[in-house]
Amino acid sequence: MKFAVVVFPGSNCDHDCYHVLSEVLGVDTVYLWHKEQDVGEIDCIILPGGFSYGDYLRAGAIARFSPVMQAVRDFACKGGLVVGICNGFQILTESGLLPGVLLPNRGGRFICQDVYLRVENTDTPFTSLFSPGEVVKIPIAHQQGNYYASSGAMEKINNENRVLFRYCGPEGETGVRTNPNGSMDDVAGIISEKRNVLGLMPHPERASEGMLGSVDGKRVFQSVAKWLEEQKHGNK
Amino acid sequence: MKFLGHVTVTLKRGVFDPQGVTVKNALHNLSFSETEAVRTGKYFEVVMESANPAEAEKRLNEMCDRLLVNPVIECYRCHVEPAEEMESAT
Amino acid sequence: MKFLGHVTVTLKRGVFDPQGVTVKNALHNLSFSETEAVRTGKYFEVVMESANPAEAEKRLNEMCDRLLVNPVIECYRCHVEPAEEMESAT
Amino acid sequence: MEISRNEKAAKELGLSDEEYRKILKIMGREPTLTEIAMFSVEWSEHCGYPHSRTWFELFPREGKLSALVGEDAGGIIHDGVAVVFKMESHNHPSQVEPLQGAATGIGGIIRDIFGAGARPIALLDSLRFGPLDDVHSRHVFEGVVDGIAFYGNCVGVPTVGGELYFHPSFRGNCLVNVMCVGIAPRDRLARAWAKGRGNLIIYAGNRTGRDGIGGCSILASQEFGEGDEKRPSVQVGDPFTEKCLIEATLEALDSGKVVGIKDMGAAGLTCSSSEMAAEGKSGMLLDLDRIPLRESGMEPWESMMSESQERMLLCVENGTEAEVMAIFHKWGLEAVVVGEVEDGDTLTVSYRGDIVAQIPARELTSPPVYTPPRRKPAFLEEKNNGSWRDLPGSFDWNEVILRLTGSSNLSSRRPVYRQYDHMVGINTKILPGRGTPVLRVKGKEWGIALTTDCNPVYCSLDPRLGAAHAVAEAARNLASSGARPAGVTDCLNFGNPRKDDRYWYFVEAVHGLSDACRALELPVVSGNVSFYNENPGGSVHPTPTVGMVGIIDRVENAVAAGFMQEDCKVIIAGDTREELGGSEYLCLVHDMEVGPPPSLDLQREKDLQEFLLEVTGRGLVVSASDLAEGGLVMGVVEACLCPEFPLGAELSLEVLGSLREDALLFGESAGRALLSVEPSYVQEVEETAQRHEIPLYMVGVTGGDRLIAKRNSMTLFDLSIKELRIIWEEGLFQSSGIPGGERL
Ligand SMILES: Nc1ncnc2c1ncn2[C@@H]1O[C@H](COP(=O)(O)OP(=O)(O)O)[C@@H](O)[C@H]1O
Ligand SMILES: [Mg+2]
Repeated sequence: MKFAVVVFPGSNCDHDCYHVLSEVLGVDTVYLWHKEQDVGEIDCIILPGGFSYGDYLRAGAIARFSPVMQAVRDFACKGGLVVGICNGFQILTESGLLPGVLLPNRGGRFICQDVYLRVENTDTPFTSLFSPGEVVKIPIAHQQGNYYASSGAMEKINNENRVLFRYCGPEGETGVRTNPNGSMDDVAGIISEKRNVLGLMPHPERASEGMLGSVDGKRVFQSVAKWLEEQKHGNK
Repeated sequence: MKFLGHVTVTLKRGVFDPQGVTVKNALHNLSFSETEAVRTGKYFEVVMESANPAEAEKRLNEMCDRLLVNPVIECYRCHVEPAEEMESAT
Repeated sequence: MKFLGHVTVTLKRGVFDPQGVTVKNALHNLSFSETEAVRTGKYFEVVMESANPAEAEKRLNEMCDRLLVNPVIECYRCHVEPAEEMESAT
Repeated sequence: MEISRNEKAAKELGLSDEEYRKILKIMGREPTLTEIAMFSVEWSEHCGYPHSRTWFELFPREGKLSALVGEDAGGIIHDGVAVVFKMESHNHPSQVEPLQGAATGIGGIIRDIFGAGARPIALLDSLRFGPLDDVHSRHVFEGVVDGIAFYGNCVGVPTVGGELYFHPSFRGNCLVNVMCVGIAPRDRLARAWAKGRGNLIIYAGNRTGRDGIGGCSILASQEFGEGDEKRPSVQVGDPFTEKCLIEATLEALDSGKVVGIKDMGAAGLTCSSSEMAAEGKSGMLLDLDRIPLRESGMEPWESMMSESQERMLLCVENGTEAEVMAIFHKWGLEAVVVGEVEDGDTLTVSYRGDIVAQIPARELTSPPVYTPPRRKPAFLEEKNNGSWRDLPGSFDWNEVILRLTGSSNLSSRRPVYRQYDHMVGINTKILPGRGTPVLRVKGKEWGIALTTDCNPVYCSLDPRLGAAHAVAEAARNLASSGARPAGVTDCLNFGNPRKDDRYWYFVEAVHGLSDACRALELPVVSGNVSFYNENPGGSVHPTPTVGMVGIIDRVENAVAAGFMQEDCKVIIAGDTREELGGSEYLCLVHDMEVGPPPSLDLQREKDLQEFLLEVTGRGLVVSASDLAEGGLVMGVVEACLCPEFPLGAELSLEVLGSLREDALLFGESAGRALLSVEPSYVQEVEETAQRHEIPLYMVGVTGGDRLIAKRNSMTLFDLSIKELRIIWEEGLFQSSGIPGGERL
């Protein structure tokens, strides 16, 4: 089992994801430079947070043209697992691998804080170690996390049960008061139609070590590892 | 009367525009190699109530000077037009 | 020939514009109470080499479609003009 | 004609007649315009510290841990790791253009750290503005916070702490002091020198434009008569390039091919080239035709003075330049060879085949030293005569406490720090708002605690004592978290040094800093001076900001400030004296800024620190924090309002002695800490205190949803935690006009 963390110029959570995967989970992990055209033998690709190309035009707008993104697209087409975190989520929507777009936060400002998330669907490679409806605590840190999709697209996403995480309060309640950024339908993370591409604004890698306050995020990576393990055995 | 003001804000000449440089480089990578330079700016549309066009234009200029534009590094141009069918979007 | 392209990018109607709301509130605080709505957008100037105006315009549109504009939420208008004396400010 | 024009140019660039004569003597000839420009920037207060340098000799440079006092940034060494840190000001640029001014301040201090070979792991921002009811001060405040968020968040260095303080003396002249901390294996540190004849000089990063070229209208207008628009001297930050520059620089240093490196900060190319040459005892040849320029037609003096951001100058072994440049290219950055190291000690600058400057590097980097007259302001005696004792000592404390809790200086700083990414890097163990920020170091058991401190009101009343307080409070902050204070950086913000009272303040403050650091065995490893902080009403309050780094042996034992646990004993360590001078209470409630500031016994501070280190290290306390602005009451209020778990407390304060009520509640006596301790550990804590000769006062118990204080069974105040919390969280929102709706 092998994970790859993509490095775009301006990525700044690449080291953090790498650390959690290789040191905390202890899985084989490599960096994937944005110029690579071939992802090689990889089982899961992480697009980390940060400010690729400074987010200078729109978050993720320039990174999506990196050579590696064509490879990521091919990988995803073949069913490979892709996780876009924060800026990675923005890149995935810009590249069309996930629907919608991430607008500036409702308040217009950057927000860094812990948020509560309700796990909406555990029948995916990314959430199998959560229980349905469970409330978890994972931090966000973004200026553009206000998810928006056309009403048709949002309806489809909801109908297909593709929202994995919603912002909520400590008891799982949702609404304006518990939505930090104005995100449509309290969306914090969604998956693709084929259920192998996850985009989420919260940073699971920041909630993967007890020393830093929460280990809820670690289960996202652990779910992926478990799923990959099962795939391998299933294929035997 | 209702007016629609358009404001285009650009960086003064000589002020460094990192976004412009980054966008230019991205265009080159996408093989728009004919691009020699890109400068970025901001744009505002302001729906406002005013007695007449002259008044609207005067107020719009004041808005620019006081808030929309940072005179230390930016300059702007603006104009107003009657806005009949603008829906108040916000 | 050298051309100067102007691109104005605005949010599609119906897309929430938090910055516009913030600016509107700030204008109200500064007693520009006549302001009914503000919409924010982006502006680009592109200096480019092209054979003729039609070609320049075509290429500029391509730049918008491929990079400068996100069609999910944004729309744009653009035009080109001959640019004699633009200095290449990279 | 030529002669007078050069002299005139020198004058306009801020060189005195005397300095010009000195330059003539050094050069043995008429200097060229480029040379004049170079002397003017290198001998400016900014770069050469002519009014302050000599006083730095007072600072202790040694401490308990081995100290590095380097060229741009110093540090301490612990367990084979160099912790490099420095603080710098960007006051004037931030006042003129708050967002970009603050942003480029962040960029500059980060470059100092990675230029030393260390990976930046944390930022702190110590900010001071005019009162928020002043529209312009508010604009500056919001712009500065935006700028720090814009730059710091993008480069991926967490902003984990800082200070924020409003006072009328900063109206029209804000203070923006930023500190950066980095770590590196000790043998990976880089030197800021150029050495080895034939080695090459590489320029990397952003292009050179006319940014920051101020004050040279005479050169500009006479050379070009361009006329139309005044050239903008505002620098614009480019955090994306900086981020790439961090990675490329650290990778280049890892290659082992880099001899020396320095960032181009204030005074740009002039400063980096001359100081690298002087430090390496070498000569250097710079070819300006090879410098990547952003604008056409730049004159040599412009290239030499430009303060364009995100640029580095490297010296690499001849023959390895392609390899080193390839690293920068890989990160999308320009990198070109612009010169080479020569024998001798001359910095030679060529342009279009001509030599436009040829200066002995050592002379250029040894500006004159000035110690102008100084005078203690006469009014100070009267201000410090304790006139607050005439005030009535007792009020409706509920109302007073709510006012203080919601005030712009004492309310929650969350509206600010939550705009900063304070978690990136996944090292932040104690987050802002929970106590002194603490970072882990991956792969180590130990961690790093960080703080900045200064009380400008104390310093204006008594600069020597005020500066010492800044050191003591910072050390107390660190020790409360469980960290042993290990090293100091400073940023000395004062008015015009040529005015005798301002200069007196400065010299007194340096003495206060040095004395306190020496007493606490702390080395001053780096620092920065910002003079000429004046506004139309006079000088800003003297503000010698102290940045301090501490080492915590077991980072998992780090202690936060919030009570967090019910039924714990609330204990105050250290004596509460009848001291109200200089307090936030007097300023806010009585609009009185009078002294004397609290007394300070540095031996006592040391004892308290040892006590705190022992009880935190042995895991005997649930929470610990020092008592400072707002005194006992604000210390307790903050401990009650921990964001994760707000909790009440019931206090009986008669044990603290028979002081005036106001002094009891809001006095800011030094040498105190607030602890909460599980009942079963109280005895051990007491024994420990006895050994360190620290008096302990059991003042109450945690629990419930109210904060209640009594004295001899008479209720002093009784407040609901919920109400306190709302007022505390909303304070800055309300006074700053930061849009709501995202408050949560
Ligand atoms: N300008 C700022 N930027 C970031 N964090 C800040 C800033 N000002 C204050 N803080 C944080 O807010 C909290 C409370 O600040 P303060 O009361 O000044 O701290 P202290 O009690 O350590 O002196 C601390 O965690 C501090 O680091
Ligand atoms: Mg403090």
